[in-house]
Parts: sequence; C-alpha cells; structure tokens
Amino acid sequence: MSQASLPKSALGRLLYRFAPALFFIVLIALWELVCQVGNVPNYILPAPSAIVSAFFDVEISRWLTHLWATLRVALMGFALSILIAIPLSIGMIRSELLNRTLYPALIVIQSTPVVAVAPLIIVLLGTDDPSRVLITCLITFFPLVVSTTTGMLETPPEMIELSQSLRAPRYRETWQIRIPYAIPHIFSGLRVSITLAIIGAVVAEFVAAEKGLGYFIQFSTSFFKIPQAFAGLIFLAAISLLLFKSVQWIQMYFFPWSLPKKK
Amino acid sequence: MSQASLPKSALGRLLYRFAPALFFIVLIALWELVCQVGNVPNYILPAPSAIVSAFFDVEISRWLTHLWATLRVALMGFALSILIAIPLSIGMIRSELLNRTLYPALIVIQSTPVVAVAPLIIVLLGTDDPSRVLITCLITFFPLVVSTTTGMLETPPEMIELSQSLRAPRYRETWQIRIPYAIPHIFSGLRVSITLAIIGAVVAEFVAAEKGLGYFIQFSTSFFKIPQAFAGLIFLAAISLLLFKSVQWIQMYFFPWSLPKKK
Amino acid sequence: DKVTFQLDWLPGGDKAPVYVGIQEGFFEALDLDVSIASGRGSTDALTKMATGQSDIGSSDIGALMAAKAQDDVPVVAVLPYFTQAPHAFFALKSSGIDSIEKLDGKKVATSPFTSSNAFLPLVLKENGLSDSDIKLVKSDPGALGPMMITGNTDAIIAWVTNTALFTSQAAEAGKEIVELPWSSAGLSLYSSSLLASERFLEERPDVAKRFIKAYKKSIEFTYSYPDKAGEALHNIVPEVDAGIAAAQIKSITNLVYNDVTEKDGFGQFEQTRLMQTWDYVAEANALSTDALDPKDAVNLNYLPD
Amino acid sequence: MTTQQQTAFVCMEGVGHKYDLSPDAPMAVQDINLNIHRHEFVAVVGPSGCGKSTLLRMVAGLLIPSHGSVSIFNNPVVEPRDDVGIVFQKANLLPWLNVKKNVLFPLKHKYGRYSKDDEKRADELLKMAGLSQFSEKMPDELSGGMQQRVGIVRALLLNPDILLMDEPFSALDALTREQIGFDLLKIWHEKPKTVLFITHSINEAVLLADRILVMSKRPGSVLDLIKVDLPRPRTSKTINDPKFVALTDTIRGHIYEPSVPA
Amino acid sequence: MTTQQQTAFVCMEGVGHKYDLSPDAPMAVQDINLNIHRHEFVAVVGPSGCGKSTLLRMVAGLLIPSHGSVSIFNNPVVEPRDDVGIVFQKANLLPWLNVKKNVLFPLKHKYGRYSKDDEKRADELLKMAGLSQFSEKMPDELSGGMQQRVGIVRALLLNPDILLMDEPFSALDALTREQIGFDLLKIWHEKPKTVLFITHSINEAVLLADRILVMSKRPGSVLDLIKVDLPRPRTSKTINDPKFVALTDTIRGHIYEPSVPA
Ligand SMILES: Nc1ncnc2c1ncn2[C@@H]1O[C@H](COP(=O)(O)OP(=O)(O)OP(=O)(O)O)[C@@H](O)[C@H]1O
Ligand SMILES: Nc1ncnc2c1ncn2[C@@H]1O[C@H](COP(=O)(O)OP(=O)(O)OP(=O)(O)O)[C@@H](O)[C@H]1O
Ligand SMILES: [Mg+2]
Ligand SMILES: [Mg+2]
Repeated sequence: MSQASLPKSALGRLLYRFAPALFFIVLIALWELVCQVGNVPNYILPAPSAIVSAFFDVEISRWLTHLWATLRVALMGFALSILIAIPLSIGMIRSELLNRTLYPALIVIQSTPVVAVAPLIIVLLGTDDPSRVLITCLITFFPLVVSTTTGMLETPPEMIELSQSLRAPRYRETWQIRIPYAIPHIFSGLRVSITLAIIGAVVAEFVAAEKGLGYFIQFSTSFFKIPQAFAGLIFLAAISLLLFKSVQWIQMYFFPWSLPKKK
Repeated sequence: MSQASLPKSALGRLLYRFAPALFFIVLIALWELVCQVGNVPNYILPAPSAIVSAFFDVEISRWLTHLWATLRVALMGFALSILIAIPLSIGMIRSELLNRTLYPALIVIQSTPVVAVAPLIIVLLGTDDPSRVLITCLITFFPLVVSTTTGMLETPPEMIELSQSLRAPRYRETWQIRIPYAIPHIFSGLRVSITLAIIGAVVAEFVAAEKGLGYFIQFSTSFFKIPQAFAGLIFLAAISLLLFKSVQWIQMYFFPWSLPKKK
Repeated sequence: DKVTFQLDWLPGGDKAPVYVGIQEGFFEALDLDVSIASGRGSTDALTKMATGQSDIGSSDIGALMAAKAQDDVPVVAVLPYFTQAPHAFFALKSSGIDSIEKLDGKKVATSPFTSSNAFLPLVLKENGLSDSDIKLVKSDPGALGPMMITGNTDAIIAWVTNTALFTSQAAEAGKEIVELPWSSAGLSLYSSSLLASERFLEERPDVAKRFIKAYKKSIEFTYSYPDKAGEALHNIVPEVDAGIAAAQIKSITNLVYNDVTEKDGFGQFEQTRLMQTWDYVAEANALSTDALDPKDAVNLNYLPD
Repeated sequence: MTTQQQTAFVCMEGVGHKYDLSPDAPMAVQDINLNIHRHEFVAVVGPSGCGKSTLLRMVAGLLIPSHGSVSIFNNPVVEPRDDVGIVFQKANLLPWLNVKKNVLFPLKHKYGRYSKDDEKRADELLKMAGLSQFSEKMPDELSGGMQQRVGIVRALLLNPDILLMDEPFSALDALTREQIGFDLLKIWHEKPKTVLFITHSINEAVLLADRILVMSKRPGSVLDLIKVDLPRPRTSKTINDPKFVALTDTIRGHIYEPSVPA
Repeated sequence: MTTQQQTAFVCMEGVGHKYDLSPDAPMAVQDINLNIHRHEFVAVVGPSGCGKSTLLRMVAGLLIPSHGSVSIFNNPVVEPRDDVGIVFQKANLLPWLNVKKNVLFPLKHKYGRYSKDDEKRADELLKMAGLSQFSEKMPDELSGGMQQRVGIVRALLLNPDILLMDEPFSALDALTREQIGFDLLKIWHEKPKTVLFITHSINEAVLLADRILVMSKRPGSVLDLIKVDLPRPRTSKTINDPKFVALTDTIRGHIYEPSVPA
C-alpha cells in the first residue's frame, strides 16, 4: 500500500496495461517459431498459422452454430447447477443429518465418470438437450456445493448470535447473514464451475451431439484435421475466458463489497 | 445453539449416527427393487445384486491392481497440482502483472479438453506415468488456484497492516498471514480438487493405460459388461469418499482452528 | 528384439491375433519381444505410431489415407486384415427391418465419432436412399445397444465386430437382432489393416519383416482355432471373456477371409480395390481424390515371401 | 424473598458458567444471584475477564449456564427472547450493509421488512448518535467509536423491553459518552425498559443505574450490590451531588481493595 | 521554530487527510502541526470520529497523508518504519495463534525466529498484563479486555523507539487500566521511547503524558496543546495533586465547550 502498485512512467503503464495481450502474442510467436523451426508435424502440434488457415476453411455460420450449441448447453447446465447447489448447500448447513447423509452421495456422483453412466442417462433422457444439460450439471455442481457450504459455515459466530438474538426465522439467517457472508466463497465456486460448465458441455457432446465445439473438435480429430480441431479449441478457450470474466463482472457489479479492498 | 443440535433419545442418537449408512442401504434396496420389479435390463442399470456378483467375477488381485493404478496417479497428480497451484497463487497475489498475465492462460488450460492435447502430451512425456500425472494435474489444479487466490485476497486489511507495520519480508506476509488466513478457502479447493483428481486419473487412463479403474470401466463397457463396469464405479466412488474424508481429517488434525466453531 | 504393438481400441476378439502370436510363441520363435498398447480410436493409434510411441499396429486404412491426404503422416499399411468394411446396420428382428431400403423414414442411432458416419451417405445412396430419408441421432457407443433394445431407436449403426455382443444383449431381453452389413450392400473396401511407422520400417527392416511374418501366421491361427485364440486373449487380458472373444472371432471371420481374399490371396493389397477404397474415403471425408496416391499409403516390401 | 422473586423480572439463581467441560477447568463466572425488577436499570462493573460478558450472554439466552438458571418473568431462559435487545461488546456490524441498513437490520431480519416510519425512527436515532451524515457509509468507513454508536442505535431501534448492553460506550470520548448516556436515560424514561448495562466507568455506572453489581476477579462472583439512591432525572449536575461522590468512592474502594465476597 | 524542528523527533507539518478523493469530500483530519521530541510521551484526546486513528496511521506510515507530511528524525514517512510499534484500536490478533504466539508474532514475522530469552520476555510481559494463565489459550477464548491486553503486550515486545497506541486501555476496568498505565510508564522510564497515545480518558492522558494534543470535532484539527508539568515518577497519588485537577479541568473545559481553534 505504501509503495504505489502502478508503475509511474507512461511506457510502464502501457506495458502494464497490455501485458496479458503481449504475453499471448509472444507465446504465439514462440509457438509458431517452434513449429516452423522444429518442423513439428500438424498431428502433434499445428502451428498457429495452420490453425488460422484451418479456421477460415470452416464457414463462419458453421462456427457460430457450434459455438452457440456449446454455449447454450454450458449456460443451461451452469444455471441448473446453481439452482441445485445453493438450496442443497442451505439444506446441508441447516441440517447436520442432511449434511451427513447427502455429502457422501454427492461425492459419489461427482466421482462417477460420465461415460460410465452415459447409457443410463441417454436411455432415460434421450439424446437431446436434457441429457447434455444434466451431464454438464453433474460435472459443475460439486465445487459450488463445497464452496457455498464452506462459506456459510465460516460465518463468524457473533453474526449468527445477532440473528439468534433477534429470533429471526432460520431462512432469514440463511439469506441475510450466511449467504451474504459466503459471497466471496460462492463466487470462488462459481469461477471454477463456469469453466467446468464448458468442459461439461464438451463431454456431453462427446456422449451425444450433432453439433457444438466439443463435437467439432472430436470430429475433426477423428478425421485427422488437427489444425481445425485446434481452431475449435481456441473458440472453446475464448468462451471460457468470456464466461469467467462475466462471473467476475457480476460480482463487481452486484456485490462490490465482497471484493477485497484495493488501496 | 440454543436448541440442542443432537437428538436426545438413545434411539434418536443411534438413528442420527447411522443415518448416512441407513440412507445408502435404503437407496440400494430401492435400486434393487426398481430393477427387479421394473425388470430393468442390466445393460441400462444393473441391479445391486448383479453388481455384487460381477464384483466376484473379477479376482481380488486384479481389482487391487486397477485400484492401485488409479489411486497412484490420482495422488501423484493431486500432489503435483498442489505443488504448482500454491506457488502460482502466491505469485499472482504478489504481482498484479503476473496475475493479469497468467490468469487467462490458466483458464485456457483449464477449459482445454484433454483429448485435444493428448497427442502433444504423449509425444512430450510418453505413454507412461508422467503423461497420466500431468493430465490429472491439468484437471485438478484450477480450483486450487482459484480458492487459494480468493482466500489470500480476502485477508482482512488490518492483518496486512500489522505485517506492513513490522516491515516483514513479503514472503512472511504470505506464509504467516495470508496463507493461514486462506486455509479454509484452500481446503475448500482441496476438497474439490481431490475428487477431480480421481476424475483426472480416469480421464488419463482413457488416453493411455493398460490398467486402472477408468480403463477397467471403459473396457467393461465396451464389452457391454455393465454390472462389471458398475462394480468398478463403486470402487471409484469408494476411493473418492476416502480421499475426500482424508482431506477433511488433515484439516481437522493439523488446522483445527480453521474449522467453523461448533457449539 | 522389442516391438511395441498398437491397438486402435481396447482388447477384444477382433484384436486377437497379436495375443495369439504371443501366447502361441509365434513372435518368440522369430526372436521378437512384443508388448501391446491399447488405443482410443484410429487417430490415436495413428498418432502414437507416427510419433514413435509404438512401432506397428492395427488400425483402419481409411483413417490412414485420410490422415496422409492431409498430413505427411509417416505411417504406412503393410498388411491387410479386414478386407471388407465392418460397418453394419443392426435392428431388432421384431422391427421388420430386413433390408437397407426399409430404413426409409426410420430413426437410426450411431455413435458421434465412428468412421461409419462418413460412409453412411454412400451406403444409403447405393440403396436408393438419401441422408434426409432417415432420422439420424448420435449417442455414446455404450448406449446404442440399449437404445435399440428398448425401442428408443429403430436401428443402429455399429461394427460387425460387436454382433456377438449385441446378440447376447438382446437375448437377455428375449429379443433377436438382424445384421445388415454394408459390405454386402455395395460398400466394398479395405478396412482394418496392419500399419507400421516408416521409421520402424527403415531402421529395423529385418525386425519388421519377421513381425509381419509372425503376425500373418497369428491371423491364420486365430481364425482357424477361434476358441484357442479366445483363450490366448483371456490369458493375457483376464478381463476378456474367452467365450465371448471366440464368438466375436467367429462372427467376423468373413471380414478377414472372403471372396476378396479368395480372389487376391490373403495379404495382398489389390490395386483397383485400393483405389476404390481411397475413392470411398475421399468422398466420405470430402477430400479431393488427387490429394493422395493410394499406393503411397501401402508398402508391401516387407511381406513375407 | 418469595415476593421479591415474584416481582423480579429477570431472575438469576446461582448462575455460573464453565466454558471448558473438563472437571478441573476454572469457572468463568460463578454463583451469581440477582433479581432485576421490571424497568430497573442495573449496571455491572468488575475487572476485565471476570465474566461480565458471559453473564450477559446467559441472560440473553445465547449461552446456557452450566450452573444455576436465568429466568425472565418466571420463564427459564433457554433461547433468545423476542423482547430482548443486545448491544454487543464488539460493534458486530454487517460489512455488506451501509450504516442505515445496519440500523434497520433487526426489523428486516425479524420481520422481513420495515416501514417508512421505521426509517424515520432510524434517522432520528442516528441523529441522536451524531451520525446523520454517515447513514449511507459502509461500516469500514467509520471510526471505531462511530461503529460502536451504530451498534447502540441498532439495539434501540426495536425498542425492546429488556436491553442488554456490553460496554456500549467504551470507544467514546467523555462528551459523546455523556450525551449518549443521557439520551439513553431519556429513552428509558419515555419508554421504560429493564436495562443490564456493563461498563468500566464507575462514574457512568453511578450516573445511570438504579443498582450496581460489583463483581470480583475471575472467576467472577458478586462482590457487592449497591443501591444508587440518587434522584432522577439525573443531569450533568448530579456529578456534584455528595452522594454521587460517596457512591463512586465506595465502588472504587471495592475495586481497589477487593474484600472477600460474603 | 527551526531549532525546535531539529530536535523534534516526530514532526507533523500541516498534516491532513481526505479518504474520499472527490474535491468536495470532507477532510477526516486537517492541518495538524505537532513536533514530538525524542522520548516524549504525547497523548491525544478528541471526540469520536475526529481523526485520531487516522493521524496515528499517518505517523505509522500506514497511510500517506493527502495534505502535509510527517517526518521522523527528518526522514519523511512514506512507509512503516522498523523502530515503530503499534497498538491497534481493535486488538487485531491472529486467530490461528495462541496468546503467547500472538505476542511473539512480531519477532517471528520480522526476523523469522525468536529465542528462549524472547519467550521469557513474552512471559514476563504477559504476567505484567495479568495473562500468565492464558498464554496457551486461543484469542477467541479471551474476554474483550484480555484481547486488548495481548495487543499491548505484543507491541511492547519489540521494545520499539516509537510507540503508537490507539485507545489501548479502552476495554479495561479502572484498576487494570491504572496498573497497566503505570507499568507502561515504568517501561518508558527504563527504556525511554517516544510515545503517541490516543485515549478517551482525560485523567489517563494527564496522568501519563508530557503533553496532550486536544483535537476538535470532525474534521479534527488542533484545539490545544497542553504541557503537563507534573513531576515524575507519577503514582496513584498524583491524582490528588492540585495541578492534576487543574489540568483535567482545563481539558474537560475544552471538550465540553469547544472554542474555535486558533
Ligand atoms: N469462548 C470462550 N471459550 C473459552 N473461554 C472463554 C470464552 N469466552 C470467555 N472465556 C473466558 O471466560 C472468562 C470471562 O470472559 P468474559 O468475556 O465474560 O469477561 P468480561 O468480564 O466480559 O471481560 P472484559 O471486561 O475484558 O470484556 C475469561 O476468563 C475468558 O477467558
Ligand atoms: N477507511 C475509511 N474510509 C473512509 N472514511 C474513513 C475511513 N476511516 C475513517 N474514515 C473517516 O475518517 C474520520 C476519522 O476517523 P478516525 O478513525 O480517524 O476517527 P477517530 O478519531 O479514531 O475516532 P474514534 O475515537 O471513534 O476511534 C471519520 O469521520 C471516518 O468516517
Ligand atoms: Mg466482556
Ligand atoms: Mg479511532
């Protein structure tokens, strides 16, 4: 705090501002160089230039279709897992019995590889969105449960006493004290979950899909179009970054007090 | 707190104590019932009895081989990701520049489906343990980074001021204030990561392996031996539960102050 | 001499020869020490051979051609294995579907990433149908059988290597299945073959020759004594059921030994059929036929005399 | 004694507490017998760590005494009651609410909503505490004393029958302290309530209370129970009353030369 | 003035601070000019929220003044210094360390280790603060006053040249307060140091300090700077000194009828 955390000179500030971009550019340049000089074949690691040209081999409308398919499933799965995880966490905080009973079940669900239960899911829910959303949700919800329960349990006892002394209904203790207190924890969980949601959507597309970036990548790979698969990867990474940032923006905008104080 | 949280009667306490076991037993009984009555074929959802008999079809030594293979990789990957995530988080806390540069890269890594980069990993590290451990680590480290950085950033400013007023070296601020403060967050991350480590090991076995529970499950599935696959699943779930509990025990034993106060 | 053999999938009846070779001592007799690595699809197998993780292995020649057309993959086919396409439709007998034409307007399930999907339009065309005449859904390979048996779908697309498995699965539910192989519906091409990395061939030509010789012998043994072959597989991979493996082997014998091998003899890539295979692959993968001279995808110099 | 107990509003009988359950662990506070009458103002003084906060938490129903029992209007206290307001030793504000919302929090929390009137009342109380300008600030933008004042205002908002205050004025300067003390007395007069008031200031105790409980060193027990027979209303002039000086001297004597408890 | 500045150890020149950067935001504290001499004991009194803590944080180098500057021995303070010890207004103990480890924390934190001697010293200081029995307890097992005492002991352990104390005795009862006050004076005599001491107790300020800075209401500025010419060592008898009474009266007068600052 006593030392200024921002560099002073204009050049320094510029460098600081664009450091991430610069870092990526340097990384990509290096990658290109390694591929060119080392003569790395495409099927091991395609050069960025090859990826870019592969990118243009696919019509933009196809890209958008795939992109949207994945994004849709990821977002629906993410939303579903929030809808499941938060009430579940609240239930487990409020009832030790529920906690002791459900937690093991959740761990079991979390550690079950999707492929193993894919037939079950598909037979029950078909090959369409419901299956994919469920798979995404299965992969996504656990970090949310863990961080929400941890955060709510960490609520300082004196705040709980304040609530008890007011004889407020339990649900208000939860919503007006424990949940706000847990916000930093919850957002930490959301940040992990949102990236898992993308992974979940991709896995779901491995199990059942005709489109989507995961499908596209696997498809390209199975036809040995590796640069094209990497182009798909880049989109995937871009969505992840965007969604991650969105979660941060939401926290910044709606819960500014939950952010660490900057001095 | 004012209401006793433990039931009073002996029966009540017994019920409470064994609730999770009871819950599982009831669940399994229900499962068996549904399968028997509904005549659910094995290849959709094998009945528990079928799973048990499938379990005995495989020699115990084979089971142990598979179990150990998966556990080994999961633990090594988990250890590696701790070794990577903690220093990384510290670095990102201490340098905003590093934070801004690395975070996007980490999200990209996190959201990259392993299958897409499997060839690269295999070329670089071969088809043995190093590859599998790396894959596990790639899947595991992100929640750790997110929760460690969140926890360290949440450290109350007055504790940081205490450190600043002592003009202590930065690394002691980190190790003696930020890290201890972040312990609940870190353990929340560890709990998520340890279950992801199992998933990671399983995924790694999909990429290259001749043994391990993931391999076994996939193998059984490819022969439509679903009951056997489920028997493998049960082992997987058991390891997950065990590891999850171990993480909790470690926290309880070494960091008792970091647990929420029970009254 | 150490040789690493690459499977393109998990061990199974169709992969029996290499296990037979080990169990029956065919490799040992030629001073070969063979270890086996399982794979996860033909691309994975190709990549592992191309990068030198393994020396030689079995994979689809169509995948190799597609790969070679797009990338200079240093892998070549050295011995044909399946001389017919293994792709097929399966349906329940009760569904009344007994020919490909009857699929008109039906729901067909396939796994998302099988090479069958690329050949599907060709087969449909050969039988007077088009893509739009069937309703195609994609789902996890493990779910296909259950989907068909529960009536979730009218038919599925899978490899005939799985016929035995589907049959037993259906039997469990008291049902029977019919198999409509594409090879008898106009799709005539080479399929699974023995491939080798070019580096392996160049650096250890002698080892390669010996291996191919032993492997050929193993194939012959496998299909002559399927039960023994099943045993051999089970001995090395205890998870595989000897009986099921034997049943698998029996059910795919005609992929290995058929009118093509009768005409050309086993172990030969016949020029026109190779060209034809490439034409199919090119069309299926939307590649230009000029992208590859199919002769470059094979190397017959290491065949035993 | 029986009649007294019946008119007693808050009644502590042999109250004691031990935080640690092991048999040889020391008591935090022990053997407190005290009956507080309806609308009585009782102050508690005693050395640091003698168990004042513990006692208050037991009266509040936040802590179940390990020995003896507390009852309010003949109902044993086993959980917090509706008619009790508490000012905690630490301000205990919610960091995600601004000052005004923190003050209104008890209403919001207990009933789920508050009216325009409640807001007006909150504004008035904040004004009384000299915090009008700060009603939109977040707790961490306030000085220590301001936070404490917000905590007091918050407890007053519900206008509880019983008010338990744990060193409410400790972070305030003499002037503010006196002002808020007299404001408290005014509120207590207008809307009579039973008050248990922990303080370290002997003057303050004598100035505000009807009776003063003087506690001994740890483990705290009753050293003396002093009746303050100063006329009300009390003003800043009360300090010059010779009785006032005599009383403060008595208590000071107790604290400086503690006698063995009876 | 120049000579005084040169002998001045801690030197504040037109120091002021505004937390909010917007131009029309009010100052938290303004225009403080004060020179503290080497080994001088200066007390600060003033109404709640007038900026005492803010001033202390600026002297500590934890906050850079938005106006004016603080220098110590002619070096402008831009960051915390090695020779400064701080007692924070909130006890600020680390919840994962027991009392003794909290006390030893500054050594552990600054130098990475502590010796047996340091431990002995910690034990002595804890004994002085009446906390010997509690050295193995965790902070949340202590009463509010005990926590505060741990905070004081922690700051004393490093034996700093300059000691900044923000209402260190606010949670203590009269007796403990006086005892620790005299202990502080004893330590100050034995190992002379420069002390800046914020308090709400006028008696305490007069009893302990060489000079007293009286601050005005928010935004705080200097109302008066009073020299306390009472003989040292001061004891509990000092309270009866007519000069003592006169001084406290003066200050009380300032606070009760604040004059316009000069
Ligand atoms: N949560 C706790 N666990 C264990 N011991 C405790 C706990 N809280 C308080 N104590 C002990 O109980 C005793 C009384 O504490 P209490 O807080 O009631 O004192 P107090 O009279 O309020 O002191 P102060 O004036 O310093 O606030 C102390 O010795 C303290 O160590
Ligand atoms: N972090 C902050 N952000 C914004 N304003 C602040 C902050 N800290 C203090 N202030 C404001 O600065 C003013 C002075 O605060 P300070 O804490 O210095 O007062 P104080 O004299 O120590 O009061 P007290 O005796 O109550 O502790 C107050 O009006 C307060 O609202
Ligand atoms: Mg207390
Ligand atoms: Mg202050």
